[in-house]
Amino acid sequence: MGHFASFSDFLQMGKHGLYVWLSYGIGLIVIIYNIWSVYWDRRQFFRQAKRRLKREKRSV
Amino acid sequence: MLEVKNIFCERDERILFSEFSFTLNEGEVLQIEGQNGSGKTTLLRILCHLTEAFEGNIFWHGQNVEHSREVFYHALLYVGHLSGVKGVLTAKENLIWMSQLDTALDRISITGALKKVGLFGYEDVPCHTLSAGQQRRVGLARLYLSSAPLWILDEPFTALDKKGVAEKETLIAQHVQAGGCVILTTHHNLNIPGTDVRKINLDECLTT
Amino acid sequence: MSFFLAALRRDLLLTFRRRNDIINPLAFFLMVGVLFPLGVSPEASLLAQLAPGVVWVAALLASLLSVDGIFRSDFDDGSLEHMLVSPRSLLLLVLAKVTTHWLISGFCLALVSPVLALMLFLPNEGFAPLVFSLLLGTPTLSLIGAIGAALTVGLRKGGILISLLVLPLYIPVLIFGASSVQAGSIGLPIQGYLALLAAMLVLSIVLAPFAIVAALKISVRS
Amino acid sequence: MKIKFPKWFYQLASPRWFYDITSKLLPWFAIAALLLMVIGSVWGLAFAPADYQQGNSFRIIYIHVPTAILAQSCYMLMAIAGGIGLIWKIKVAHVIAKSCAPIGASMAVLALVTGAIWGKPTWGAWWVWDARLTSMLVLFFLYIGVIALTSAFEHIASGDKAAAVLALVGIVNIPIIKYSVEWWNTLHQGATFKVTEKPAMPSEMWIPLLIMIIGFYCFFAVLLMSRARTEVLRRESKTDWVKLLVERY
Repeated sequence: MGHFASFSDFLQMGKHGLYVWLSYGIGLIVIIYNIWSVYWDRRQFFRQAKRRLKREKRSV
Repeated sequence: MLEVKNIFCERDERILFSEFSFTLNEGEVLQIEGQNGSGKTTLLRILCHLTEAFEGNIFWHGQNVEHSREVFYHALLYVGHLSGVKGVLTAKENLIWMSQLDTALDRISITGALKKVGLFGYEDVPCHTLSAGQQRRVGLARLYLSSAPLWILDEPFTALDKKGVAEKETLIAQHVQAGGCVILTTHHNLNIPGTDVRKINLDECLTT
Repeated sequence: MSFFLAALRRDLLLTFRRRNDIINPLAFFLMVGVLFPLGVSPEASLLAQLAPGVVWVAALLASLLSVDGIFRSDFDDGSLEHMLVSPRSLLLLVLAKVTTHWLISGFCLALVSPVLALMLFLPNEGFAPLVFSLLLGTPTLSLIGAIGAALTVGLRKGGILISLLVLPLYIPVLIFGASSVQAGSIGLPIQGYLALLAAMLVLSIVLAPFAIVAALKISVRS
Repeated sequence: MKIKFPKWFYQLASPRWFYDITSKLLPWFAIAALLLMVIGSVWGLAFAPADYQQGNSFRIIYIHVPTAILAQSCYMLMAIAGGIGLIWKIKVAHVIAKSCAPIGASMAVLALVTGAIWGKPTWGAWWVWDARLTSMLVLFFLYIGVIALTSAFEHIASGDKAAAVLALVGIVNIPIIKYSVEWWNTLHQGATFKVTEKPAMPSEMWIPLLIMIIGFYCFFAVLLMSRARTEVLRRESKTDWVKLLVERY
């Protein structure tokens, strides 16, 4: 396991496990949030555009 | 003098003008008609370059206004919806400032102009004590002072009585006879002695 | 130049006709300053330590509070449209407006600041640096604030937004201004700080008017 | 006074062209981002040696530094794109500038939070008025201002231009803010730990860092392109090609 002797050592990170894993966890959350918001934004647009297109067709 | 070419303007998801063009020559009066919301004020603001939300070109004496704004603004008198009259200043102070801003305004005849719009005796009263109609007239006093050839007036007759309207009409007639031109919006039936008023109806414009 | 003076004369006339415009920032300045002894502690030694920062923060907020009004009334009554369709230079007009704002906020605040400094037990050596740093720093605040005012003048809820835009940009002025007073009050030389404040002033005089004019055009033409 | 640009520059100005080219670029950047970030973080977490002073808490550097760098260059890009949009009236430039702001703000938040977490074991406190952290905080405020201003305008084009002016004002100010904060910090703090200025990092430490930085840049490119693509669609929603896309969706 590279620098660490065992997996539990890896999780503990000396006595800094909390800080390191907290950082990476929050990093992961921010990354996922960014990806999700892009996806959501795009879906939102297509839904609204579709609805508008239908409305336009009906009115024509 | 003024040439408007292929104006396209869209607002609130609605196309107001598309391929809209006209030419205005010396001595002409152009009345813009249309229902509320048909874009009369927007058109006037486009002509003055007071909005950028349009495509197309405007030429003044063959020069694109976009590239020679200063020349154009020297030749322009614009009376908008809002009068630009400051309540805490007196009528005279207001007009003095306007003449400093607009080089085509004659500063010497300010008192005379105030007399002509019926504000004699009110020169040195702060404008917030005047009625809405009187404040409007302070702004319109500029018509008596301006030597600018192109006048663009947005609803100049609101809050004026019959006599006042007739006076403004004579003033416009004089201006046009001297080789100027006027673009205005109004619901009023214009009666300008010696001049045919050209009309553009924006409602019809849209359907064509 | 004569146009600049004419514009300046008009703006000064407008503010002198509405005296509240002059008194309000000053009153606000003093009140914010008074909140600190009440909120922190009336102890002289502690207040003396806080005084440079407190006076500077209060001055900054007072300047920010009045900056929203630079273009507001001219926008509301249509004067700004007239200014835009005028062949006159907008740069000069904007400079006149900023100068007026500085005269009623920064300049007056600098004159009043010794009163607040006295109440906060600022050491005697700190008074001159305080006044000088305010005189040199507040014009920069007015110039930067005017950018924010010009950007938000067309918006209905400009008030809070303007502080959001402008406050981060105020930070360098605050740092150097307050530090100069701190240094002065313990007898250190202050020329360096004042030179930095002056440099920021020069930079903002050169650049800010262009940004203000561009912002005004965007706001009016939207 | 207008400068002539090569053809690609004006092509870039066409929203449709932008949409098409980014759809080809996106997968490559996405794959690169995923690979680099996975390799970089595994290397950084498990294989890089611990710091002789800070121990394992030093591994936070592999997120903290890339996000901090990204937050700054994102602001630069936003201001430059805004400036291009203002001067040459290029729609796509404004779209890019607008899409930069939320990404940059989230990167600044991440840099701040990881900085604070790193601060706890290093300085013994969650927050220290360290020069870098403080100027990152100010950068975050600048982003907030730009986002708030853009959304305050009803008319999209005016919001774009206003935000561009603000971003340009900000870019002039950033070096001044940075300098003044650093200087203020030395005046008040005395000697603090300079976390990122260390005597020559060994290569096993900085290679994963480099990989992470490049990975984050690729990730940023992916986010930026996808955000900008949706924004392009939204703004071009009346054109035929977008209508066709919507119908097929």
